[in-house]
Amino acid sequence: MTESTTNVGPEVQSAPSDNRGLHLLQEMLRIRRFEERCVELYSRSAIRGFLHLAIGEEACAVGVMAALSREDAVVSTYREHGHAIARGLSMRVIMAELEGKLEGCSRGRGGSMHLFDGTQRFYGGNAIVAGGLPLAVGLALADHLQSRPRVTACFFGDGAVAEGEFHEAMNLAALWHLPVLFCCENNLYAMGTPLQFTESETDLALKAASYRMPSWEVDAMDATAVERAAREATEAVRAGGGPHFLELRTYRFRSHSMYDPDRYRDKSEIERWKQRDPITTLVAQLNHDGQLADGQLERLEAAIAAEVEDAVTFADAGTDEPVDELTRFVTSTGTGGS
Amino acid sequence: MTESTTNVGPEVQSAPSDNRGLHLLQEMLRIRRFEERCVELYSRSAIRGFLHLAIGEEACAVGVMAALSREDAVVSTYREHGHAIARGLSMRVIMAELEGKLEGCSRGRGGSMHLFDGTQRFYGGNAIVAGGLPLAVGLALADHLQSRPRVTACFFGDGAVAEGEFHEAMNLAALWHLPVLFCCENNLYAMGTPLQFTESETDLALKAASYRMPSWEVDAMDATAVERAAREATEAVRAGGGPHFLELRTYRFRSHSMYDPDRYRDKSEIERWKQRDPITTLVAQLNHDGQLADGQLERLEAAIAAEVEDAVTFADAGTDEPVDELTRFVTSTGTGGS
Amino acid sequence: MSVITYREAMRQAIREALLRDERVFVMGEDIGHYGGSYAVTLDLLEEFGPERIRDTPLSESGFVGAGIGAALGGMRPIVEVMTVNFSLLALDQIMNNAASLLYMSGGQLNVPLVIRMATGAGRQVGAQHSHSLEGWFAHIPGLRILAPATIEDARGMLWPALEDPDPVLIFEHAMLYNQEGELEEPFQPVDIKSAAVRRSGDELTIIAYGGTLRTALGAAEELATQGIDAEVIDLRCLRPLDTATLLSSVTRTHHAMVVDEGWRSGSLSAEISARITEEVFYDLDAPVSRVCSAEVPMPYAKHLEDAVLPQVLDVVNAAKVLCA
Amino acid sequence: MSVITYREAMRQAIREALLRDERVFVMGEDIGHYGGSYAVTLDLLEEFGPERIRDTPLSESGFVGAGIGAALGGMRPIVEVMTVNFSLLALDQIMNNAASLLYMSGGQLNVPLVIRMATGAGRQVGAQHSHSLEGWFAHIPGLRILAPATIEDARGMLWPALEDPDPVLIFEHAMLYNQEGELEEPFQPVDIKSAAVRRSGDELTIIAYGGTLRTALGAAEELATQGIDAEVIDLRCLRPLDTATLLSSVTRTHHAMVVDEGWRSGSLSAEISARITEEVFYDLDAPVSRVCSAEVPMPYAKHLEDAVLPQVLDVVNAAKVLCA
Ligand SMILES: Cc1ncc(C[n+]2csc(CCOP(=O)(O)OP(=O)(O)O)c2C)c(N)n1
Ligand SMILES: Cc1ncc(C[n+]2csc(CCOP(=O)(O)OP(=O)(O)O)c2C)c(N)n1
Ligand SMILES: [Mg+2]
Ligand SMILES: [Mg+2]
Repeated sequence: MTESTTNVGPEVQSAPSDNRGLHLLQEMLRIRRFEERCVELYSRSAIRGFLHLAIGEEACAVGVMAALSREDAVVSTYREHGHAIARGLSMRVIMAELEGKLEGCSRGRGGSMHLFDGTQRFYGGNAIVAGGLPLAVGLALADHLQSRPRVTACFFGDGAVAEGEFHEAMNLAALWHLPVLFCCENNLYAMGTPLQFTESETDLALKAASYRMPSWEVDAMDATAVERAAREATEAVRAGGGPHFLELRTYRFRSHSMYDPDRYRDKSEIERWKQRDPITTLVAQLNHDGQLADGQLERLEAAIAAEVEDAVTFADAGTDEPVDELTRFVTSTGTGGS
Repeated sequence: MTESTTNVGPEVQSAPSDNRGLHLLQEMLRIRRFEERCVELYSRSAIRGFLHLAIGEEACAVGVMAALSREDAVVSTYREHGHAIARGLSMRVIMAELEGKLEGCSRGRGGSMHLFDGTQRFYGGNAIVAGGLPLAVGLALADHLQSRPRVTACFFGDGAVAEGEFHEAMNLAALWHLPVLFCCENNLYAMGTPLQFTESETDLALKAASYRMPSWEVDAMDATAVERAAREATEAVRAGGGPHFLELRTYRFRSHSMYDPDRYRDKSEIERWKQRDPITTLVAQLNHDGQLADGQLERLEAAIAAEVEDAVTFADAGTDEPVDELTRFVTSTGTGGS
Repeated sequence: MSVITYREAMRQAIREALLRDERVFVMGEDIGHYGGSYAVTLDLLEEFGPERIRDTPLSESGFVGAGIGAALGGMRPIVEVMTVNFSLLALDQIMNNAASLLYMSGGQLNVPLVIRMATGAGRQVGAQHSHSLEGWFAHIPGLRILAPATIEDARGMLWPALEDPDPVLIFEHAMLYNQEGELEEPFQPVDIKSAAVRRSGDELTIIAYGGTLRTALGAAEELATQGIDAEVIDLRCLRPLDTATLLSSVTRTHHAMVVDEGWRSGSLSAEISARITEEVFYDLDAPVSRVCSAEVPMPYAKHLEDAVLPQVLDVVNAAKVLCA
Repeated sequence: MSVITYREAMRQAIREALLRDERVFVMGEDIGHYGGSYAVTLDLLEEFGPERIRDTPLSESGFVGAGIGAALGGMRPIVEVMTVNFSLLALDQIMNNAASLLYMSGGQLNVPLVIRMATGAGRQVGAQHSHSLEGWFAHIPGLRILAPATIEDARGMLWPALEDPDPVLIFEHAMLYNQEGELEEPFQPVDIKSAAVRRSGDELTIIAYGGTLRTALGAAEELATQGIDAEVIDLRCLRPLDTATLLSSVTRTHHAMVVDEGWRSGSLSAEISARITEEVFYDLDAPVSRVCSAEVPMPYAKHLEDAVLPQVLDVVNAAKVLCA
């Protein structure tokens, strides 16, 4: 890596440890503003390929990440900008990745669906639905075999639950009592297919329990609720309680990907869920509790706007990987080999 | 097919319809004696490849088959001699198949693991664990789409439950409310691996229920209990009740296959289960109920011995498929094409 | 004559099949409520209802296997696997059941199943979503593998595929869906057995299929301006291969080249090269040339993706070397 | 010098690895309590315990993926997929994760994983249990594919495979497990990069690997009695291919033949034929010849299985035609 992947953009104030709410808010806003900017960049073709946004679902990412330590691992999906940001990858390297630049966290080879950061134990970025679950089991197995008190958090959608790999991974984790935190982001749709057309049992927490795994459903439009549940679960996992499953009930406000004309949902349904926007909800909570000082939100927004802007500048100024490096890293020895 | 696949061997008395117990006994004995003969033939290399016996598990096959009609379909595994016999394939064509003869039910191309009979809707003979379950779902889907009141019975072992295909098939069948009868022959081992090392939830009926599918456990060392449960389930399925799941609790008295040295089980465990041999159990029941006339069992055994003998004679007299037909049936047009 | 897109041609073909044969139904992820991930099945749910336009869960092995079972049960399923990238999850069903059942059952159980999938790269969707594996599937006995490269084939291959008593896989290159072209009316069915000469020429035979046909034709145009007269053959059916058409061209041109989007080693181009060489070695003025994808997982960045894929210029340059 | 079986050689290699490196563990179906379906892991459970000799449920995709994850997590897993026939269920993990992660992550995440499986036919186990797909796997960039054909390679390939920072697949032909041979003591590690000349000869290069090496050597003996002096090359590593060793032989013998248990079309033999022809076309006296399996799902009956598989006589006959 030519560029450190940790945050090197303009300082966003780090929330005082006694104000978790503010931290959650800040992280959600960082994700939201970052992704809003992605939409613009997509329109002007600076970002290409598939782009899946988590706008509306930010509480899942920030709530779970807040509960993890630096040694824990994260496995994610193609809808992972939020997970990456909340995990600590800098907006710079993510944006550079989305723009296909060498300075990106995957050298511009991964794009939106394949963000990676080995040093932060962020294992992608998996675009095969449910394909990440067995990896998470394996990461946890490695920790178990090496007696390291680490947790592997594994994100996936409601749609993944129908895949055979979900079943195999859930069973392996439970059977071997491995330290995995399964985080199912149930946004009610797999692309355009609603949950009731994909699962005979739509109560996913109940389904997960059939593997003899403690499983809880969480209102994931409430970041503090997610954080609370994730902390409790993570502690239980770390203490040797075996895998846990969180059904994070959430909703995406935008279409599945930039290609999706979103024909399959009622506008009114989307509007209803927007009433429960996790960001406005948390702002209201913090205001209610008197935890947001006058003008603090505006200052936060301004700092984040600058951070996003810096990331775009960084990405725009990035370089293309030289074509003569095309076969580098097919294998570790550098060249391809065929 | 050059040879009708229905029974053309020496007459085995067809049980009076008012004596189901006798019918079950007869069918179990036919399977037992047939397979015992297979062991001999294997020792003298007349049968080769993998040979998986269901000795001890006969009640599953005969109990379920007794509940099916001719229009229903059966999907099975590599441990399927019993299913094939109970379904109505003649011992002749099965034995010829095991000996690799053209007169076999799969022209000698399938062998022990791939018995087929299209006319009797016996769809094999699948040697990939859990590979038959999606087929069963599809057969049932075809019936559903054509509004035919048929049932598809699908056999598989406890080991199959860990496979992703099990999960996908169970969910599809339940989601689409298809007429499948899932028959899980839980003999407590997948090859040498006991159930508690393969499933986090070892109560398989409970596990099946998590798909919102009615599921019952059955003492499958008792053929009448299997038949009773299978009849009830089949009727429910046929009446539009959606898929049902039977956990048939059984045990194999012999090793997994002829290659298996059976190192992983206590002899005492095997002996304990042999006390519950489904054949001796049923004989005792029938005797107790006065349903076995004097000498009737001996006559039955004699007739079956003759039937088995006839099957071996038939198979031994069978012919080899000409080598110049090697590429026939790669496609329906006759030749391979590459 | 009407001008339609490749997407619309596929859609018309599916619609026609649904109208023509009650046993036909379509099954796959997001083909109904979403309208098809490439909009090929758009509005068919409204016209034919959810029984015949059946949205499936994400269970590739399960619903491909269910397609096989439904075919055994007398239906004529069209199973859409959204893209070839997800077909790996269903490969066991395809190889061990769909392709094997007829043979294994001694000729009793044929599987009249059509599986459609999008294939190929070019949209910057990265390593896990850019596979080009149709040539790799062509290794499997018992399958027919089709690669419609033209509007006519997109429109015309499906019906004969459904009439085939055995499993047929149709690979639609994702970059072709927006391609427009003319279609005769009324439409005549096409054959699904032969390769087609898409451009005649005397000096060089360029063999392509699916997504690479346009590349090959583009190169042939360019080569013509440089004094090399290339014949372009569209394989159309990747298994079984129509070797005769290839040989009759090569024995005339004495130079052969294959343009294949698959990774070079072990791609279909290797089989074609080997086969041509075996059959007409002494007619060849030079070894069969191959222009394939670089052997790397597909990178996201545009300039790298372009560098991986066979481009017109790559074909032109290789052709000049070949014919030099 | 000791005489041991191929099975025992593999077993010794696994045991050595377990003793040598704490990060090594073995995982797969029936490797523990059962003792290994081919008894390769016999008694290792007793010696190393259930954490390092880990019986898995029947979940090929799950535990192969878990192997990848464990490798990412710092372990050196040896995953046994009982036979290649079941590896189709894990193909997505192998292609889209094991083989792609390093590249896709821009060089960050290498996957030091070894996957072992039995392969090949010859035991009358029918269509679903007789696949020979190692050449097909060799299409996938990012993998190293090994095919030990000798006792020495069975003993010596595992350790360097575990030292490889990237995924290595080892295919052990099921018919070789009982083969006996001599082994030097103390045992020296082998290289896992080069092909090996197993018999020198001047007139013909026969290229084989894994299960077909014996066939090729048998044919070479027979050919010698008929006055044809054949060189026999054992590929050893199917990806990346050691093309140089092949070419240096063929430029001397001017005749090349590949003996491959895979289905002919699209088999590794096609790639080797194409590659040799591309590189040394003008040195060839005749087109590269291929002796492969017949393109049918494997039948059970012995005489049919024999007819499918490449036999010594097939090689001899093809060699005589080739060198005529
Ligand atoms: C195995 C596989 N099948 C299909 C797809 C195409 N696809 C991408 S995302 C998606 C929907 C996934 O839904 P869900 O798991 O609920 O996640 P969400 O997108 O809602 O976050 C589908 C069908 C894929 N990427 N992988
Ligand atoms: C997908 C797959 N993996 C592994 C095997 C090898 N194998 C054959 S039978 C078997 C055990 C199956 O156990 P179970 O499902 O309980 O059936 P049983 O043999 O006990 O009747 C295994 C591992 C296989 N045939 N298919
Ligand atoms: Mg979803
Ligand atoms: Mg069992």
